[in-house]
Amino acid sequence: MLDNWLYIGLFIIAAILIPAVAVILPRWVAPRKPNAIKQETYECGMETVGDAWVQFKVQYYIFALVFLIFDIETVFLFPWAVAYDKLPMFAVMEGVIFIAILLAGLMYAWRKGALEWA
Amino acid sequence: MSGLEIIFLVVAAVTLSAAFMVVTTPNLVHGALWLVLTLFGVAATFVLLNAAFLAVVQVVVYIGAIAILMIFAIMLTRKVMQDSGPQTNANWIVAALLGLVLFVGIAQLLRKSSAVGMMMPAMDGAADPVVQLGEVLVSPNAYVLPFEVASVLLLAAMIGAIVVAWKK
Amino acid sequence: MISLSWFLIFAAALFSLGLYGVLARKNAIAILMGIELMLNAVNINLVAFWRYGDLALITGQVFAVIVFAVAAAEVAVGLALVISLYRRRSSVVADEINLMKW
Amino acid sequence: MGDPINLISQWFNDLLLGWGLGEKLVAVLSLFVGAAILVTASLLTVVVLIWVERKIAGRLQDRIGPNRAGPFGLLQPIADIIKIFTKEITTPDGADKVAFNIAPVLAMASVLLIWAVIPMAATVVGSDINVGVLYIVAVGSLGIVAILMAGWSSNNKFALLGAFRAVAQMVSYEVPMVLTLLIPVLLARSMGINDIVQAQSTWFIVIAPLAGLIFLITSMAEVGRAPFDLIEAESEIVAGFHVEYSGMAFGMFYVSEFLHVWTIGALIATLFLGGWRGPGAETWPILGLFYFYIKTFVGYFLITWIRLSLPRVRIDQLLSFNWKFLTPLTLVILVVTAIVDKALSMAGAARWLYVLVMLAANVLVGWGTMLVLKTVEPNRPGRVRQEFPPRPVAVAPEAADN
Repeated sequence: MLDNWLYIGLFIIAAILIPAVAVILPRWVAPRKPNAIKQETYECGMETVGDAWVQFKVQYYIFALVFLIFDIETVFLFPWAVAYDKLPMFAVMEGVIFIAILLAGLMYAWRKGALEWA
Repeated sequence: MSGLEIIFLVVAAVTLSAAFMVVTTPNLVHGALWLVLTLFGVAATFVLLNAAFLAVVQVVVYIGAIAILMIFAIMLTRKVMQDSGPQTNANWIVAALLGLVLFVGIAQLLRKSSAVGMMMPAMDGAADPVVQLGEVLVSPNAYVLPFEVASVLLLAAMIGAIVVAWKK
Repeated sequence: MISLSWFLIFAAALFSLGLYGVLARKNAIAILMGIELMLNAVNINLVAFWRYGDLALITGQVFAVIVFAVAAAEVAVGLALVISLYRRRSSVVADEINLMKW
Repeated sequence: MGDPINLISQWFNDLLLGWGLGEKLVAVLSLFVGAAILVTASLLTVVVLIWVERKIAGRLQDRIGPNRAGPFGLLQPIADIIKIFTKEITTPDGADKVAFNIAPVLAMASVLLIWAVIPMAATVVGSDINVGVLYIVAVGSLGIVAILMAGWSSNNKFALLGAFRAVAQMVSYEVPMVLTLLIPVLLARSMGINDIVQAQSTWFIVIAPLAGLIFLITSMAEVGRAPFDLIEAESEIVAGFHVEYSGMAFGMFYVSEFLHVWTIGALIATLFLGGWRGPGAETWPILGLFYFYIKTFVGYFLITWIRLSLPRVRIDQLLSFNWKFLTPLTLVILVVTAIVDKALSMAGAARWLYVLVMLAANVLVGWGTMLVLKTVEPNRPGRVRQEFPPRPVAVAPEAADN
């Protein structure tokens, strides 16, 4: 078991190392002539007004929130699906009730208008 | 020292230093990014404990959802590129002392306990923990009630959070 | 082989750091981050006790899964409160949140 | 014979052992070399893919595509690589330098890491962990962190806005994606990717066609390709989260997007099209590799085709489609699949009957969805279709004088 994870650990190292080399290599190959105008924030030639912080809609937070709840509930269902062969019909229904609660949450968010963008 | 021990020490060192950065860095977005690294380190610890399922769930839920939510909240509540003033309140020294005392106390307690030298039992014969988990989570004489209550709790949390954060 | 105490010490250190974060930080979101660290430390303990105990008993992992759910719920509501507060009072400093003090 | 990959790795092992290295060290080294080769091969695949994609795009848009450098323009990607390597990487003022430079590497790594668990032939299974499907989701969430890092550290409003859009989109579509991934897991009774391939004596696309379709749609949204390319809508927010990147740092985002599409092709192939399975693949593993690539290309071609055919959707359409259509539909299919599967296996149905009933259930759900969709009023208040009176395109000069 741990051997497989060792492979993944080594894969993480390789997957970070090789792109890192690709990004670092141009330091020697490519020209480096920074100047004030080149380093400016790019806005299609416009002068930047204010800083990068803009007021975001709270909507972004609401979507991330609904996602968080759904994500964690879905993750709980994975062991249920894996152990499916050993489960009696009752246990299957437990899972279905779980999904129904999830659906109820979605319906609430929908009715509340939290899923509208505008 | 075996390879496993070295890996554990590296993981623990990275995780703890990242956690230290989380609680000390003045820039909150940096704090959140260090938090991501800490959570990843904890996931690696779960792998070392042969709890593969919890390790991936840790990454999916904590990094993929909770950390993202935190970064969103940080950006919704402050001017992100500009906060580098002092981020600690007046009694941070007391807090640091308390944390230190707690750690030393736990370490002392551990020194006396019999659990210190316990070794991992072999995993070979044991059933797949994921299957076990799937069975007990929906089994009426095990944890079906906590399982369903957790789902209701999450539903309540979602409704509550939408009511609090949402204004029309 | 790694003995149980390594994991317990590791978890204790993480917990202490989280505690420091909760007590010392000004920003409410930073306090929530400290709480996350503490919950993670607890989870390491739970899983370590499962691994070093009886493997046939999955209780440690079940507890950890429930802790995940509680952490998610806590973060969701906590951050919603922070955002709502920020909207009303333009501040996320925990000391200034004194609406319910008397 | 028939299994050159394991032969080579065996030879490599023996070579290292011959040098007098320790057994454990050799095992670790050869695993690392295997990983490095797989990573490099995946990166090199992109070189070919860019050419393929441009050729497909050319044909579908009634053009020829790249045709100057080399025969059929085959050398075009090589030229592009040389060009991008010799371009300057700029870091804008006010950027958070560390996060800014880590983000492209992390974005690339998050895509590459998926390849660690994909079985490519009967004997080349990658890392056979028992939580493979969730691992894929987990790795995908690292990509989200990379995008947030890139957007935030650029110190550019458009980058930050693009990152926020991208994350909101990816995070929303992850819900139905994870839910659909439950269906192959349920059918195979395992989260291990290799177990899922083994379980597909009948391809899952036959047993669960709707799940396959939803997976295709949601993963396209995850990559952010047209019609879901709002995250880099060039006419609105310049280029999204990677506006400030140049040279190879931008190249990493670009390559990771191409590789992600290819990876999704591979995931569709393994989860729904039977992976390396095919006639003779068990005895001749190299044939399995061939089948795997063919199937991957099918998925890749589908995504490219859709990309080139459909216009971009609006953000409210995008999110409504996800939350009000895909998510409920996926939940319904999940429940139907679970119950039908349990009922059939309790009744001890034969395999052909099982497949047939599952297919019928999917078709019924799909048909029901269509019926429900027809009842939804298209002109709800708030999005009333405006009527414009027909206007003459050009007005005759004498009429215009009045």
